[in-house]
Amino acid sequence: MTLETHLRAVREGGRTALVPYVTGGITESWTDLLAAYEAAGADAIEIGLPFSDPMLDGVTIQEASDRSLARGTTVESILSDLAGISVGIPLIAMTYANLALRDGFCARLRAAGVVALVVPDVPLDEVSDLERSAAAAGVELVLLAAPSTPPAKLPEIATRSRGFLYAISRMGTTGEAGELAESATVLADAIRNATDLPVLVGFGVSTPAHAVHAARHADGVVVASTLMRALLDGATPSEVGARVAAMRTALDTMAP
Amino acid sequence: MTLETHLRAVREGGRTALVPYVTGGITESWTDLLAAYEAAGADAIEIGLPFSDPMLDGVTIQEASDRSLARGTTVESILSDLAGISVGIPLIAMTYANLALRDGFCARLRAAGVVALVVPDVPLDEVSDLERSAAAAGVELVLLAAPSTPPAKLPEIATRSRGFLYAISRMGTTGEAGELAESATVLADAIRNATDLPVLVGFGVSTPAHAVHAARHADGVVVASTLMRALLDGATPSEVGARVAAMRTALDTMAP
Amino acid sequence: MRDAPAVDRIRAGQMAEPSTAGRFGGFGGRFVPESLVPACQEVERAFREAWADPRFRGQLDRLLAGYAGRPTALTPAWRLSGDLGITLLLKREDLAHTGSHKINNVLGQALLARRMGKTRLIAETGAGQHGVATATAAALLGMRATVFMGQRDIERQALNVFRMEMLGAEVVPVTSGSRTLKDSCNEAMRHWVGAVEDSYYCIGSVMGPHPYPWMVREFQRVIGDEARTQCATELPAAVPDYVVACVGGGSNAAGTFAGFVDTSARLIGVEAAGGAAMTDGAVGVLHGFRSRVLQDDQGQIAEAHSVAAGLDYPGIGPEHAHLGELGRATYVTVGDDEVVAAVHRLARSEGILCALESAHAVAWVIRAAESGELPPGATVLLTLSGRGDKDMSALMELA
Amino acid sequence: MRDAPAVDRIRAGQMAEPSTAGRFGGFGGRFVPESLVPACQEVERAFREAWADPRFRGQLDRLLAGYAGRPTALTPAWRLSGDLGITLLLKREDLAHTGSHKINNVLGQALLARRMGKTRLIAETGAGQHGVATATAAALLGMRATVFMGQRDIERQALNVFRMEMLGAEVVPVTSGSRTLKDSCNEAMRHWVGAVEDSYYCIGSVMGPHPYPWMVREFQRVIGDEARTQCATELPAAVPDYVVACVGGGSNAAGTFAGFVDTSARLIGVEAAGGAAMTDGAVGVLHGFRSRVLQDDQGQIAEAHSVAAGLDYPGIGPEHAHLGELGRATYVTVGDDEVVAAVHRLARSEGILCALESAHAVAWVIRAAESGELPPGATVLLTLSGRGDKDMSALMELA
Ligand SMILES: Cc1ncc(COP(=O)(O)O)c(C=O)c1O
Ligand SMILES: Cc1ncc(COP(=O)(O)O)c(C=O)c1O
Repeated sequence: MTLETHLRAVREGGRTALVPYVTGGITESWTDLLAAYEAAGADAIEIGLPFSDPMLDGVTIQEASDRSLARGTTVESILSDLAGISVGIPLIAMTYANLALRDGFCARLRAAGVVALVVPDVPLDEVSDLERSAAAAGVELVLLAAPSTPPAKLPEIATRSRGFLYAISRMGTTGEAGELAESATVLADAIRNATDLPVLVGFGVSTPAHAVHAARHADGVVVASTLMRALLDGATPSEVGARVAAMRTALDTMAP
Repeated sequence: MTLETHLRAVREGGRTALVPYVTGGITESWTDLLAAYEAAGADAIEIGLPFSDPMLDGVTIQEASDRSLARGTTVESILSDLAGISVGIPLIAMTYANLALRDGFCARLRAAGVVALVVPDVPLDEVSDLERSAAAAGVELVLLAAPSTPPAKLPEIATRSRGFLYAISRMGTTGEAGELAESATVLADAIRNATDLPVLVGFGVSTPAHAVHAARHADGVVVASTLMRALLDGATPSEVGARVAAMRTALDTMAP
Repeated sequence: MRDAPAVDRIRAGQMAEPSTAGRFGGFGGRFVPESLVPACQEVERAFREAWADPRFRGQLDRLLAGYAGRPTALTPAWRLSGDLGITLLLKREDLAHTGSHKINNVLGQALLARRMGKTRLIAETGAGQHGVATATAAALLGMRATVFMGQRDIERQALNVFRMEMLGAEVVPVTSGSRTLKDSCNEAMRHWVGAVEDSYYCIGSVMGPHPYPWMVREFQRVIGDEARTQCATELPAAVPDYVVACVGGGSNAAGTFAGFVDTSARLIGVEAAGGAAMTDGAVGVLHGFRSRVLQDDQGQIAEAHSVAAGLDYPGIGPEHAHLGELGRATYVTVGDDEVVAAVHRLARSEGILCALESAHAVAWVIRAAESGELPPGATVLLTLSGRGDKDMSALMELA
Repeated sequence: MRDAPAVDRIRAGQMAEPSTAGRFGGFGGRFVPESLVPACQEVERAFREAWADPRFRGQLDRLLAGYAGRPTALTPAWRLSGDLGITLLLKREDLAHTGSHKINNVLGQALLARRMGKTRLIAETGAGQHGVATATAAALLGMRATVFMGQRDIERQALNVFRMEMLGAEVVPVTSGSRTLKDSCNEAMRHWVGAVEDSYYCIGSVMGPHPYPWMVREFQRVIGDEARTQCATELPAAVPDYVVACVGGGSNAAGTFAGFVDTSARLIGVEAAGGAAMTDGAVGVLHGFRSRVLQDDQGQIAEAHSVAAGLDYPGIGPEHAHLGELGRATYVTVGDDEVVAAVHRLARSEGILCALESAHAVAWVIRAAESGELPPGATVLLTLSGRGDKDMSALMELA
């Protein structure tokens, strides 16, 4: 089953997709988070493969990446950590072009059981090479759209995106936010107008209320910085998992 | 009796004129040096009126000037110090143009009993104004010649110099020296060739031997830095006077 | 150095416009988040229009001449030439306002930004020269300026920080990553994402996403165009045998090369041994473009290390990667010691205190002339990209 | 400011050659020890010959253009002009090689020294700008250089000391007197007495014994001549209403005024309030010339005090004393606070960090425009004598 099929099924089941994030290798026992997320009701998990120069990340994910790299994390080490565990929900890799465009990268992801890939610094116009190698390896390449993306361009992004379409909630980097940006819902609506591919909103989805708000306009949410912040501040995997569970609950009980 | 008549008389008496120097106001009791110099057999005394920017002075006279100025010495204070004493030999003032060209300067000198004036930064070409006011006040304006002065210019310098002609021994500033410069005797000879005005050699006449050497070519010597060095280093007026006396003895007993 | 390429065959069309995708051969492109794609397109559109508009060109030319002091002199380095047995001509970007070639580019971009209706310039800076130039242009045109600068660079270049602040710019310390230039680029880009509405990102070298590498080269080609004309007067053969420039991102080199790419001159780019993206880098993507980049075997970007802060950049402009691949330009490296020696030698022989960056080009010429790699009698045009005032305290510490 | 003098009557013949005795009216002359008279005469003779020799003029012009970066730009200060309701044009000596107008004079004198067969330059320096320029020219022409600098200035201007040393000059600390510029002049003069054979004393302003004030003005008139031509293009009336320059010894002002003395332009020299020889000085003799000099009532030379080290000089060039007496030029003063404020204002409005010395001229224009002393719409040419890099650490301390 592809990620896309999976997310369509989630949507058809009347459920909002919840995709929590973890920076691969951030702690020795980082894979415990995968289990915690799954247990908390996540529908898929995004795993960040840390890059030295994460251009679209705010301070939290930067710090998470730096901490992981300082531990000696490599793409290899993350993928081999995954080999040792089994997760019942799809795994999505997130990383930057300089890592993603290396020879054999997509094939290695697939071999480790990762089914999809998000590369924020490869926009539609630059996507051909990566699209080819992802397709060849059987990895679904998720494209992104931003509030600044002209509506006229959304159909093409949607057509070429695999898995889902990642709606960047705001003109800014990843990072916790006080409110979900107005731009998030505007963009999600526009995307829904252009495609029936599942749409997930990410960037600044920090609280159950944000998630609920986003879910009114999208098929799901990606939650990252708020979880990594908790982890960096010393929360245990189960405490972080509890946050995901809280979101799950909120989403499942939201007013229709 | 003018300074010139006096020095001609010294020469005619077969004697070498010895003119020691003191920076006016260098110590509270600086006028004691005048008595000491007279007692040591000086034929005249040069009194420096300290100037803040003594362009032709080396470190010793600079230090002497600075010390004197720091004590609050002024031209006035020096001249009034002189009013309180009586010296039996001619007094010659030495200072710089910025002081010498002030209104009434020469008249004030004369009133204090100073008969002659040396201003090292007023060369022949600039001398007219000062010449006029010195003449008007009855002060003899002593001109200088240097090793670089073209011989053809010496007659005019000699003609317009009053008192004596000051032969600058070397291309350099005032200051003690190891040897009397070769240029001193060359210049003195050239001046004697051009005039019968008394010729005194100054700058770097530091020892009795220097004085004796200079006296073979000139009518006298001006001795300054070596005496001020001794004074600055703590010598008493009578110790400084003893140095002058030693020069006197050497000059008087010199081989003809 | 390799043999001269078959110049005639490959030089036609060199250093023209990149492809519509912003590629120079396989390099360049626009690897930015989808959020920034429209902003980059807006810049591209505006630049194309402006560059074709004689009024804009006239405005820029007037500022370059009446404000920045162009044309800069071409100075024959007589004494050093004599010592080395060559003819060395120095293109004097050190005489340009603010002290380096950076002002050429910044005036162009600032005018463009104003034309686009932007009221604020964003810039990254390493040594501070591009930051000072940006702050200068902002002051001149009555715009605001925000300059991102690594915390480590802020400490090393306190004077340039103060210059920027005096010019009215806000200097934002960057505390992420290695806290140097590459991190400032990331941070400027991150900031731009949230400020595209009123802010223009003024990039300081032939790097970044399309159209920057092309646009910055066009704004810097005034160096090469002037030098070409000046060489025609100064040299019997009109064109020098060699054209040499230092390469950080590569803007002074690109601007210089652009004036000579269609001639027989050999083009030499000189990188810092500790930041030699051409020699030691691998193909990769950084800061929005594909080029050669210093990186470890995992693809993590490496820090560059050079005595010249302005060359402390792990990448190189995409057009250089292309020129190098074609063999049209050759890229060489010199070490810190040679560079410091070259600053001193140029100072003593010509009375010119050049920037440590520029001294890389000088050091290579000295070495190549002394080793015979530069044949006796060779004529060499060298772009002296900046003056050394900013480096005096660093040189004092080394002395 | 006084009313405009009857310009036509007095301007004819202004700023021509001084009398054979080197007098400008009652000022100037050659008040040096007899020992130095022949050396000064030798300089005068050599200068007269060289200045009449098209080959020498050609050599100098080539260095000024090809090395020092002349002509320097004339920059309309648009934003400040708008704020002040005037038209302000800046003559950009800050863009000249080494960062100030000092290089114009030094190249002239160094060429002259070489022509005279001298192998060594002696110079005094205060802030270090003239010392750096002298060290530069010496390096360029393969001569030795010895620069006298007050111990206190050496401490205040460590960077410029290092620049001179990098250029191969020997910097001699002067520990006499106030250990600042005036004492360095004394010491250089003393040293010259013993070194006239092989050494040339390269004086840094329109001061010293004849022929220096005249010669230095002639070497600096390139500023005024260029500005005159540039104003003819830039201003509808061809000639500005006011011509303004700062005055230390007065060389940049003299060079500027020389280009406009025969016009209707009012000439304004701006002195530091703490070093205002024209306003606060009395006639006297210092460093070989008769002029107005700061001195106490005993005739002892006073120390000048200014935030701008280059204006810390108790005298003023004799020709300025003369122009002031004639009423052809007017001399005004500004205080340190206004000056520092002017540096900041020019930086923020035009993107130009000028030297504290030059900021004196800017400060006066601001004050005079704001007070109405400069009528609305007035056209003003201002010589920006140097760039502010050297002053950054002083400004940082003040900030
Ligand atoms: C004087 C100078 N030269 C060269 C450079 C390197 O830049 P580029 O390679 O873009 O010319 C810099 C960068 O700061 C610089 O300041
Ligand atoms: C930048 C600058 N302007 C002006 C001056 C004052 O000199 P002048 O009055 O001779 O122009 C100096 C002297 O050091 C200077 O450095």
